[in-house]
Amino acid sequence: MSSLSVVRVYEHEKYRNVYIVELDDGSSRLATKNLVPGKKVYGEHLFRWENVEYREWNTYRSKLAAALAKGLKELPIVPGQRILYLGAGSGTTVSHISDIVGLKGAIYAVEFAPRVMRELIVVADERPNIIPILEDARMPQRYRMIVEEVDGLYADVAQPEQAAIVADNAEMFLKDKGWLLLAIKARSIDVTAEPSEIYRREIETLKSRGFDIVDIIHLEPFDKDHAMVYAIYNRK
Amino acid sequence: MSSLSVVRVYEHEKYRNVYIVELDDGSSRLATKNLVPGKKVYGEHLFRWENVEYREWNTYRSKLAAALAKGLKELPIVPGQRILYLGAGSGTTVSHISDIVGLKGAIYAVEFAPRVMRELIVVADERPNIIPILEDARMPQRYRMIVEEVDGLYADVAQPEQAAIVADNAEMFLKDKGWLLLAIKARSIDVTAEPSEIYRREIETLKSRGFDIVDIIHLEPFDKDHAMVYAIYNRK
Amino acid sequence: MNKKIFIADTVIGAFALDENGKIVESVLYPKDIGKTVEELLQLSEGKVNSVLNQLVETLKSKVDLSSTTLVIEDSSLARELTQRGVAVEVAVAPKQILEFRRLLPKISVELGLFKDEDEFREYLHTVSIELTRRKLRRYAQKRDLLAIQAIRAIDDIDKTLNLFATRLREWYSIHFPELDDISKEHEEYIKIVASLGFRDNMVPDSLVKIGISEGRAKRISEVAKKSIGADLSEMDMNIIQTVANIWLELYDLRQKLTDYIAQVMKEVAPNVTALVGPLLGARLLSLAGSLEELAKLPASTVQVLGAEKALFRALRTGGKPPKHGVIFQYPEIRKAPKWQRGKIARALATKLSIAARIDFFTGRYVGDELRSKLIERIEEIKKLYPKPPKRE
Amino acid sequence: MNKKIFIADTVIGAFALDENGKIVESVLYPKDIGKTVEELLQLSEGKVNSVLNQLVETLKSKVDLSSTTLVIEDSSLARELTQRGVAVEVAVAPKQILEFRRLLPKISVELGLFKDEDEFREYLHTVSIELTRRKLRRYAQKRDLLAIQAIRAIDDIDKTLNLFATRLREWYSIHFPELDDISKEHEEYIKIVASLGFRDNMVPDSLVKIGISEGRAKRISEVAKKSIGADLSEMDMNIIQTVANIWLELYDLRQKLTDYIAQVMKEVAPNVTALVGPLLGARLLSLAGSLEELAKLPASTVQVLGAEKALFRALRTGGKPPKHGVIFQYPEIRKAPKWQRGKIARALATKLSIAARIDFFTGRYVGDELRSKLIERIEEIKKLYPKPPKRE
Repeated sequence: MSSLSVVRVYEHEKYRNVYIVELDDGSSRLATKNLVPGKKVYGEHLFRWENVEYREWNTYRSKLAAALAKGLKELPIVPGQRILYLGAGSGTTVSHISDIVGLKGAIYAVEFAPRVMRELIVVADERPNIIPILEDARMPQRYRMIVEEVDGLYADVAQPEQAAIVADNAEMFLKDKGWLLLAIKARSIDVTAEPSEIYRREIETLKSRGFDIVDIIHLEPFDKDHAMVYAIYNRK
Repeated sequence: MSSLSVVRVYEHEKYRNVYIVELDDGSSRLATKNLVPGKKVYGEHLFRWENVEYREWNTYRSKLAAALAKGLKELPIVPGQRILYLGAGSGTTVSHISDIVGLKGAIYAVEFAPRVMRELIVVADERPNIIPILEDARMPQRYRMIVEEVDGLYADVAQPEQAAIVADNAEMFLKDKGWLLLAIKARSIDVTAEPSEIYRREIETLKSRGFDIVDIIHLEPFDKDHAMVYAIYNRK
Repeated sequence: MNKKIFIADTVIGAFALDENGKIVESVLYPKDIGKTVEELLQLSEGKVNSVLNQLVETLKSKVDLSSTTLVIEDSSLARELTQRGVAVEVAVAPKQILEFRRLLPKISVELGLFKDEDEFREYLHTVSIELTRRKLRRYAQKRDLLAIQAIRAIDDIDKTLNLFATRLREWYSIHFPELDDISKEHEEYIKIVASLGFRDNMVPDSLVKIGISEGRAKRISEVAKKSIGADLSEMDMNIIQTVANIWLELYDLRQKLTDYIAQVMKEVAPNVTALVGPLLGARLLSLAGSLEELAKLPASTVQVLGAEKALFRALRTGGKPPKHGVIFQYPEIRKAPKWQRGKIARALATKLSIAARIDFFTGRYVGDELRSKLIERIEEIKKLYPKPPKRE
Repeated sequence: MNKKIFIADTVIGAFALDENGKIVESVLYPKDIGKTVEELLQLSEGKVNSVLNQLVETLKSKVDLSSTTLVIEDSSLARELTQRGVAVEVAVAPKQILEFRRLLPKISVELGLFKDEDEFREYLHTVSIELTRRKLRRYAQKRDLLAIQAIRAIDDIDKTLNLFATRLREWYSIHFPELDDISKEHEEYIKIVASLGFRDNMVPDSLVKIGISEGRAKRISEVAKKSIGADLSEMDMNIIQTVANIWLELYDLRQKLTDYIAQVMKEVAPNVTALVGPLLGARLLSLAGSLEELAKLPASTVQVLGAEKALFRALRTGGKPPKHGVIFQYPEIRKAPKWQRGKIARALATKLSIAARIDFFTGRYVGDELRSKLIERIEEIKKLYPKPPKRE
């Protein structure tokens, strides 16, 4: 019923190109500058401030937003980067990364479910920096013709062998010292509790395949099942 | 889009028959038990908890809710009371008082604008404890046939001589030691600043006509223009 | 020094009190809401009503009014009574009246008018609402026309609900053709689609949550598992669900319009509404064009409103004229045996004609009387014509 | 020891690299999106496509393949090439290919294919979207039927928008009759009612805020001040505004359906869509019943789809058969002089028939060619028949 009124908008102190929208009900929201003004992607709020349109970045809908809200050490995504995104879904997080990297950047968005890809393609149609790829992330050779060398790898694949999948993709496409953001399953209600066995094994796989772990952030209360792993890749 | 999920509901520590609804987004709302389950009055949220339905009491829409949120010294309204309500509007606050006083109570709801009364009558139709009166609060003799002696007087009349109007009505209908809640214009952005001349004069009028002021609460940020005066009446 | 008598006007009648607050005389209103409202309306306009008049007359005959002053709270009343040669004084809330006001609920029970104070307040509530409606009528500019537009909007919405429901059934059947047969009622069908979407979501629990009975929920979920329908994408389902949601909104709007019409009709045509309900009442207004037009129609025309086609056909061909138009929706006509219908229709039309006139010219509420007279007449018809007429 | 040659498959072609990563041979894809997509589709299915085949043949003629091993990243391709007697080794991301992948945007510019890297990525974006659509077709169960339902829903909505707009104009005119004349366009009229409500709110500023030009805003506000309409209550206005808001929602839904149809049609019938756009394309599907039915219709029937009534009338009466059905909506027919219309309609129908067949049987995109051929033919018709035929 009531519409939200913006009090002010300013850039996040720690995460450049991410904005904070303060509302008149006293709350504030994360947001990115909308690359395609007037268009929503997943029903998020749009805010205008000083002639710029911002899109609410919903911390309950996007794990990356949740990781930022929980204080991830840094946001490695910057304008102009090329990024390989595994498990792009219908484009919620992809669209915000698209806002951040801007028109000089590119996101290679891999998604295997046709049901979901049909929505992602609508987003990609409007955003020239999203390159949709309907393939299985477990077989990166199938999209070798499309993806170039990338600066970063974002993965949210909900597969049992996610660390191996990520490493295989990194080997083919990720540059040396490139970054990885991996949303990893870590079902543990108690934040302080020890992570599960599987989770630990996945982290080990990452390390053994060249990743230096920089930070791990649990995403509750926004997402109770996942943690976000931030790592840097070292080519042998 | 997202629907609000109730975490728990409990009675307000200070204000009996007012409830606090805790939601899963971490926020909480004031509420009253809905006298007419399933029916909304002004687009407010309805919440179910342990088989009881509660109606959100919106602090931005109801000055009384705002006064409670701002910590009014006490809530003099209790079940079974008879109340005279001047300036009933379309029934937002009236409906919550109706929830509180219950079926043994009665609210004599005076409103002079036909445009607005047409909405109030719909609310009164569903709530047997609301007695609608289409009259001018400046002429209490016009509704002397309807109103009985009341335990309390609530006024939100936005008239220049509101204190006098309130006193005239009290003289005819309010019992000795009965309470007054008066929403009074006090446009002063700075909470600590001195109230305006008019506002001071109104308070003086109240005192000279038998009211002991118990508490005055400014309603910002919920309402920037008003304060709530809580007083007790002494018949000469 | 003069004696004083205090006049307390209340919802149950006018009371004369002595200086100790004791009742010396009283005249009660009849326990008839319509009449009481008329009386109170006069008081609230500052006019002496018949009950107050009667009280004053009675006092005249019993008390020496030349040595007595009447104390009254309203200055207009005081002026009117003064003009009649009665000594009157205006006072705000003298303690005698104040005390009486405090005790009124109790007194009304003691007088045997109500069984308890709750019943008193219930009565007060009803009277106040009717009184307020009567006052609102003064501001009722063209509100009959608003009721007419609203009832026509309902017809528009009904057409649309049907059109969209048919479309949704065809559309969603691409995914789950079997549901069309299992769920015959539009509202249920569309609620299922809008809230669950893909047939994979149709587990018994979720179906029960949206109000399907357990047995049917089980059945739907089993059929869903074996469906021969095609798989859809999220975006295909989204657009179908968007249409389904707008259908539900329209359905909701239909209910809002119905409630709205009820409110408006009670104000602009309370007597017509008392006879046939707000919706049929509004349809009659709609067919006549306005309350004024309806009030001016002869009962015979009211009887066939909405059957114009049949009427003109009859006039042209010399056939039998129709016995009833839209008033056929009145349950007592619809349920009656054929040979009684024309007679009941005539009786109803006659009462409707009277009701419309009172609604238009005065707005006084006599609906209860009209209704009970109509019911009487219908019973009579049923008794007089229990069997079909013999054919000759 | 054997020499190694590394095969890099890219979006611009297949490259053979020596051990230093230098290009020794290459075959480029034509800069035609439809064809490139077909080639890439084969690669992504693990099949050797014509360009890769050509590269291998060229290598055979230039290099001694018996002492050379081809290094390739995809094992299916490796298997196929091995069967042809070529020595192949599978390797994941050898540094030569890795480096080539890194430099590809730059190389593609150096080769003169694009003016800068931005243009390269733009091309990549378009190719990827088309490639993805082609892949999605494999999962496209009955999506032609979904497009058909969506276009029919648009027709249903258009009917409803009209019905409700007429109702709202009548209704709101009770309050502000003058607006009906000033604001002729439904969308504007209803936006004014929905967002401003009472005519007292129609001050120029508020009107400008919702997109009315300043001049008209002033005019509306002046007329509002002098309106002869009746005063309404909040509740009267609320219900009118609720209906107005649902109208705006329906209007919005219409746009969503249009966007949806565009997406679906690009996937299920890209060639038909290239010729006549998604909406007219979907109407043709709707009239035929499905893509399959449309593909099976002779061009002469496609030409008169949607003019069945006129056709049957002609057959019955021996009159002139219709020259065009729904394809009359195609701008080039609508805008052409009468005597050219039949001929253009025939040309379009012929191309549509071909397009529908390719869409149904292969899904290959040849839309650009079809369209340019059609435009050529239309120009020809315009030149050949510049004047109306003489009557004899």
